[in-house]
Amino acid sequence: MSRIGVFVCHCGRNIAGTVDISTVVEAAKKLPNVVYVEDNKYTCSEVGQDVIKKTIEENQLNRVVIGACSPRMHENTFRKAVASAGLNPYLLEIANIREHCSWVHSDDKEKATAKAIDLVKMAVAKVARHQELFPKQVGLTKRALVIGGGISGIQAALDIADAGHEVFLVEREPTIGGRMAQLDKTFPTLDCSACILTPKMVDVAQHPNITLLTYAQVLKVSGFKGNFEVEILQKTRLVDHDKCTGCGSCWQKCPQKVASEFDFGLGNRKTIYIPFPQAIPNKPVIDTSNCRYIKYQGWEKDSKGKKPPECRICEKVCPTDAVDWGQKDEIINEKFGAIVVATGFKTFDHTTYGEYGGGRYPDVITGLQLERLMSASGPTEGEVIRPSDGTHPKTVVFISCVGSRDDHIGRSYCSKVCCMYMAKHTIMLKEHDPDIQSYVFYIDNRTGGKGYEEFSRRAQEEAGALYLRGRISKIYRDGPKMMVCGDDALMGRPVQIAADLVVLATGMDPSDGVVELAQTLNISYDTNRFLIEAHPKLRPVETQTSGIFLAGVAVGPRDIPDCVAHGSAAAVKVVGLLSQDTLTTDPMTSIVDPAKCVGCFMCEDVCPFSAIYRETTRDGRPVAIINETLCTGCGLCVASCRPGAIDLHGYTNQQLLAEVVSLCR
Amino acid sequence: MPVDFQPKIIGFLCNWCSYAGADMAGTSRITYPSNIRIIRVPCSGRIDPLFIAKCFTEGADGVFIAGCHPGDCHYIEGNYYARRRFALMGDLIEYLGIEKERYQVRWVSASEGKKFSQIISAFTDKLAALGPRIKG
Amino acid sequence: MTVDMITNPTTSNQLRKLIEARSGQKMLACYQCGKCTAGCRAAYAMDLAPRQIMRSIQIGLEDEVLTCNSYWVCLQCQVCSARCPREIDIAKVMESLRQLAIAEKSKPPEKEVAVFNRIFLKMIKRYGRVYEAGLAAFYNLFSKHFFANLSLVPSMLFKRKLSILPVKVKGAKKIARIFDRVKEIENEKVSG
Amino acid sequence: MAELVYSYYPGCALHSSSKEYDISTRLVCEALGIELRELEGWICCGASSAHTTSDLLGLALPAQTLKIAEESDLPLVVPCAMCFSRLKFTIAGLKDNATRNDINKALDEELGQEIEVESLLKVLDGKTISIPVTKPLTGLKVACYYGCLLVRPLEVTSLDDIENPTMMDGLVQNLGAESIDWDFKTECCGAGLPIARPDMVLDLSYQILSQAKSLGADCVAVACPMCHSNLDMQQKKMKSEDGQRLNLPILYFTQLIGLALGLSAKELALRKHFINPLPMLRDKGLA
Repeated sequence: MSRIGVFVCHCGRNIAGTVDISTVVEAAKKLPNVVYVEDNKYTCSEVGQDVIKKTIEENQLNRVVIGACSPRMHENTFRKAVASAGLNPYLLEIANIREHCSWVHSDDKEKATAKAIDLVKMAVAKVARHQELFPKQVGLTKRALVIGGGISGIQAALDIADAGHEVFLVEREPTIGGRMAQLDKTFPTLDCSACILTPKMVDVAQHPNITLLTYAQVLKVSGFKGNFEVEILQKTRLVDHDKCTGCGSCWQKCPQKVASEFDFGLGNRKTIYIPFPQAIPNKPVIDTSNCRYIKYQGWEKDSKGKKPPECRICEKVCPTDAVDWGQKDEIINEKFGAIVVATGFKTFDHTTYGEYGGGRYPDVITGLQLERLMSASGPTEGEVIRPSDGTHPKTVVFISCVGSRDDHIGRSYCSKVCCMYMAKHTIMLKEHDPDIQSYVFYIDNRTGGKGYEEFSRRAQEEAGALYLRGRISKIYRDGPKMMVCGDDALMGRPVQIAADLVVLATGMDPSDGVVELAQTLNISYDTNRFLIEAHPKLRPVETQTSGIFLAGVAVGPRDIPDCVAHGSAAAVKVVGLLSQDTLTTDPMTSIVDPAKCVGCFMCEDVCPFSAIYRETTRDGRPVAIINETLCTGCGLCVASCRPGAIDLHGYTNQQLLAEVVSLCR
Repeated sequence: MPVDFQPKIIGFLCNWCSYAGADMAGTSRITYPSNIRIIRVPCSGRIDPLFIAKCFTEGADGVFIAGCHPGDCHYIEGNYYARRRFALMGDLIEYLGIEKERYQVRWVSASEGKKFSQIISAFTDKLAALGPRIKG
Repeated sequence: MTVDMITNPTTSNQLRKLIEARSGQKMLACYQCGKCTAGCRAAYAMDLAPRQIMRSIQIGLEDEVLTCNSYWVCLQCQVCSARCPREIDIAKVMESLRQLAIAEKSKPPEKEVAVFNRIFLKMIKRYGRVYEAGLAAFYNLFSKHFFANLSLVPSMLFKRKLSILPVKVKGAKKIARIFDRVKEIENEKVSG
Repeated sequence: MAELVYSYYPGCALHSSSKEYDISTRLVCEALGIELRELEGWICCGASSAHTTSDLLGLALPAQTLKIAEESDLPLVVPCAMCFSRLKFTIAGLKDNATRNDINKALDEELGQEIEVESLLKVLDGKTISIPVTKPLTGLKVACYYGCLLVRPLEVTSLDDIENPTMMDGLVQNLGAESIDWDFKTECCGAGLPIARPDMVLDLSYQILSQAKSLGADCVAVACPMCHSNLDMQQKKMKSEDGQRLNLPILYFTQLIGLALGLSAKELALRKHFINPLPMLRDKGLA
């Protein structure tokens, strides 16, 4: 016989402001099997939890219903509270009367109250059919996978490795370093980006606990928290990195130049190359789509056009015979206990903005391109010149929010770092050439952060940057000048500036391929393709999939200090997980009643996790059996089972139908 | 038909995307009609077609089902099975003499609180216009 | 100058709600970035540039909005709407303001434009098509600029670019009826 | 027999101030085997005067012409950018039930939603039909000017890129001419304000023309009678600060096609322009 206790939470005014709690309490008292009803100001508080514990003991409750916030919020909290009273923690059901009721029906208190009563009624009907469930213990692989070798991934990898766990760091590009490696200086201290980043990159390469896989990609992920099985593609470099010493003879002698991705096309690289001088690993890859010898080989097959030269100069000059034309893509299979996703961002593609030339004007560049021009190791060795004619610009206009805060191009979010990097650029330009006058068109100058507002003042007061409030509507060419048309919104007058160089403060877009990766990992992403945290405030580096963590801009725009903090936070979560010797599994798994199973094995076909296997009963019938460790509790098998032999703990057919029936009767 | 007819709607929402999307409508305080009562399931693939039939025989005026967008399923492919199953279910429902419009399957992600509220508002309006399923 | 909004939110919201109902655009979506003004070819000739129009509606500056020339010199070129980062159809707001001013029979600051429009429409109503020589002549008569802007007419006649006599379209009666029906339908809507 | 048959809606301007657009359109279409059947009883689209006075009036007037077009059972081709824009706005309006009801009420007719309206530029852009060029416009530098109404709003006209359209550029290149890369293709010339605010039209048109001129354009190609009258008829009133006149001929794109097809300047009514293009064309050996 169930003895159900119902606790209705006010959540301050969050629920009680809309739902008439006393009416709900009175209605709950009349429900079948309910022996005790109470309302609390904050059920999740220590006091609230104590009340639950005490009440269970005093009233011999054996089932608990809590009408409160979403179970996605506090289900675990309340399970612990129930368990502390000696009750099985799975004998609990939560009625979501906040997110699904008071917060969305604040316009009609009467109907909201009626709905809250229904939701409690459904939970009472369901909980009466709950059974005790018992988690199991399984072992785990004490090794972490970090995806993405930018500053966030580097920080996470180093922190996990320093804590004594093995880490694989997988990076898609030929080098780690990410976007930070492309910066010249960093705000608000103007530290040289390379000077603070490259030591960390070297640490990664030399750390005994870190295995670095560059030019590699995660292909498949299966398994679960503690025991993920991951397939990684190591793309061929055509260079044997065990033999290569990184002497550089090959890329000095390679005759084929292509536009450098690292310099955004402002300079060239060779087809056997390292992206930049401080790259880690400091060993080259061959770009197969541009290499002359590869083209030479391909030519013989389809025989189009003039036969290219055989070349093979890199091979000839290599002192260690490291060039390996026969090297193939390789698949690496590894097991990991935890995964950190730190896939970062790319800059917004501004060709969408036809009014800014749509990429047709060479002297309209992005902030990151300006970084490359200012960098001493960049394509111009630190000389700021106009890409069109190589002259030194004197009037430079910055345009903020290009690809940010613009619903028209599908990006309503603020990219958070642009205001600050524009301020940095104006200060750096002044250092490069005191004759440069910068104009900054901003919409709101957002400088929240330690020392940030002071830095922005410095741009205006010391570097003399003139800030104008207004979004630019058009840039047109007038001879060598770029005519920038804006609205000085503070004066209320249209304004035009004849600029030598225009810098677009392009915002942050998630990296290409992040959606595919998220689907591989079974984690969520938002409409902007940023990955979704388990909770935006309280669980900022976790995902809804246990064992997978997030770090850096992959989650949403943030600057370097925040990325580093985020990377460390993810590392702490990973270390916490890997420091356990066993893991507790979720007992809400499927179960087969062998007596009813007819051995059709439809369930085996539909199970995405291969958690169902065949066994022969003593009377010789083949039946399906669930591997509880592999089962994730999706319930696909249950719905596919014609004879009704399978059920899902926690979401049984009986429980769900009880909800329906209780609601309708 | 009563002047102020309030349709009874039962919703089955997958825990990972759509239930979270409905939570998002809540945290964003986007109001929508209160008629829907939500039942949480782990995955849209958990929903047995019989549940839907049961809802209608028990007197529901509408049934709403939502899961993750194709490709986004927390359980890799549960929503694909659901999609196939519910496409067939639509025909069956008509066969049972229930208007097809009383049954809706949509994809709602965890970030689509606004979309969720819009879908529910439109569905509620539609059911209100259809009137009670069991007349008289 | 007192801004009503501070003392009386009801009246300051009235103008905004009126424009929102007419244009279907959300005034509060505007975050005043000024891209509309920056790209507006007519902004220099406006009393209040497009961004200022939006702001004035937001804070309820009724008199300023209703007496300005902005929506009379608006070219309806749609650049503001095409580029607005908040996806507000600002040209539609301008159009709505002009319709409102015509419906309210307020005296427009750019009476030339208003006179031109009125004659243009009268001509369609009567003939079904526009005959430009008549339009120019009538316009000058009504706007009391007797000789202004007529300098082109002789050379246009010489190049046979203007018809001196109007051509009445078959079924011109039907057109007059469309005008009347439109007025009827709109009046029905206003009266409820 | 003509392969392609269209209903033809010239609009008021092509019957008066822009006769040469009408003349060249008819000639070029005939030469290309396109039959144009002028709609009987078409009326004025109401231009901006109608829609800025009343939403419904601005939709009902073009709807009357659409009704006639619907009965013709042929796709409708429209040379004038203003008429094209108003017809497209009306078609967009017909997709909304409440608006369609109002339009039908105003007309006392039932309008369908599937009326095909195409701009003349799209029909002649060289992709629908091929243009057998006999006299290539070699050496001619053309600034293609699209104006506002053909391209904006994109959702309504869905013709070409709104900031840097290329449809006309592709066409004149096909004719053997060179199209210049410039930044005022879709900036407004002053539209319907030449009588009421001639000062503004002069300012705006001058800016457009001077960029075309500074980039070495020999002429400007247009597809809109309003743009043409602003840029051509008003041009003699425009002077640079040092008193220089622009003297930049403004041609309809149909006239350029006509020249490339070997039609004569007289046939194409080139003399009707205020800025006489003949001396420039003779210089280049094109007329």
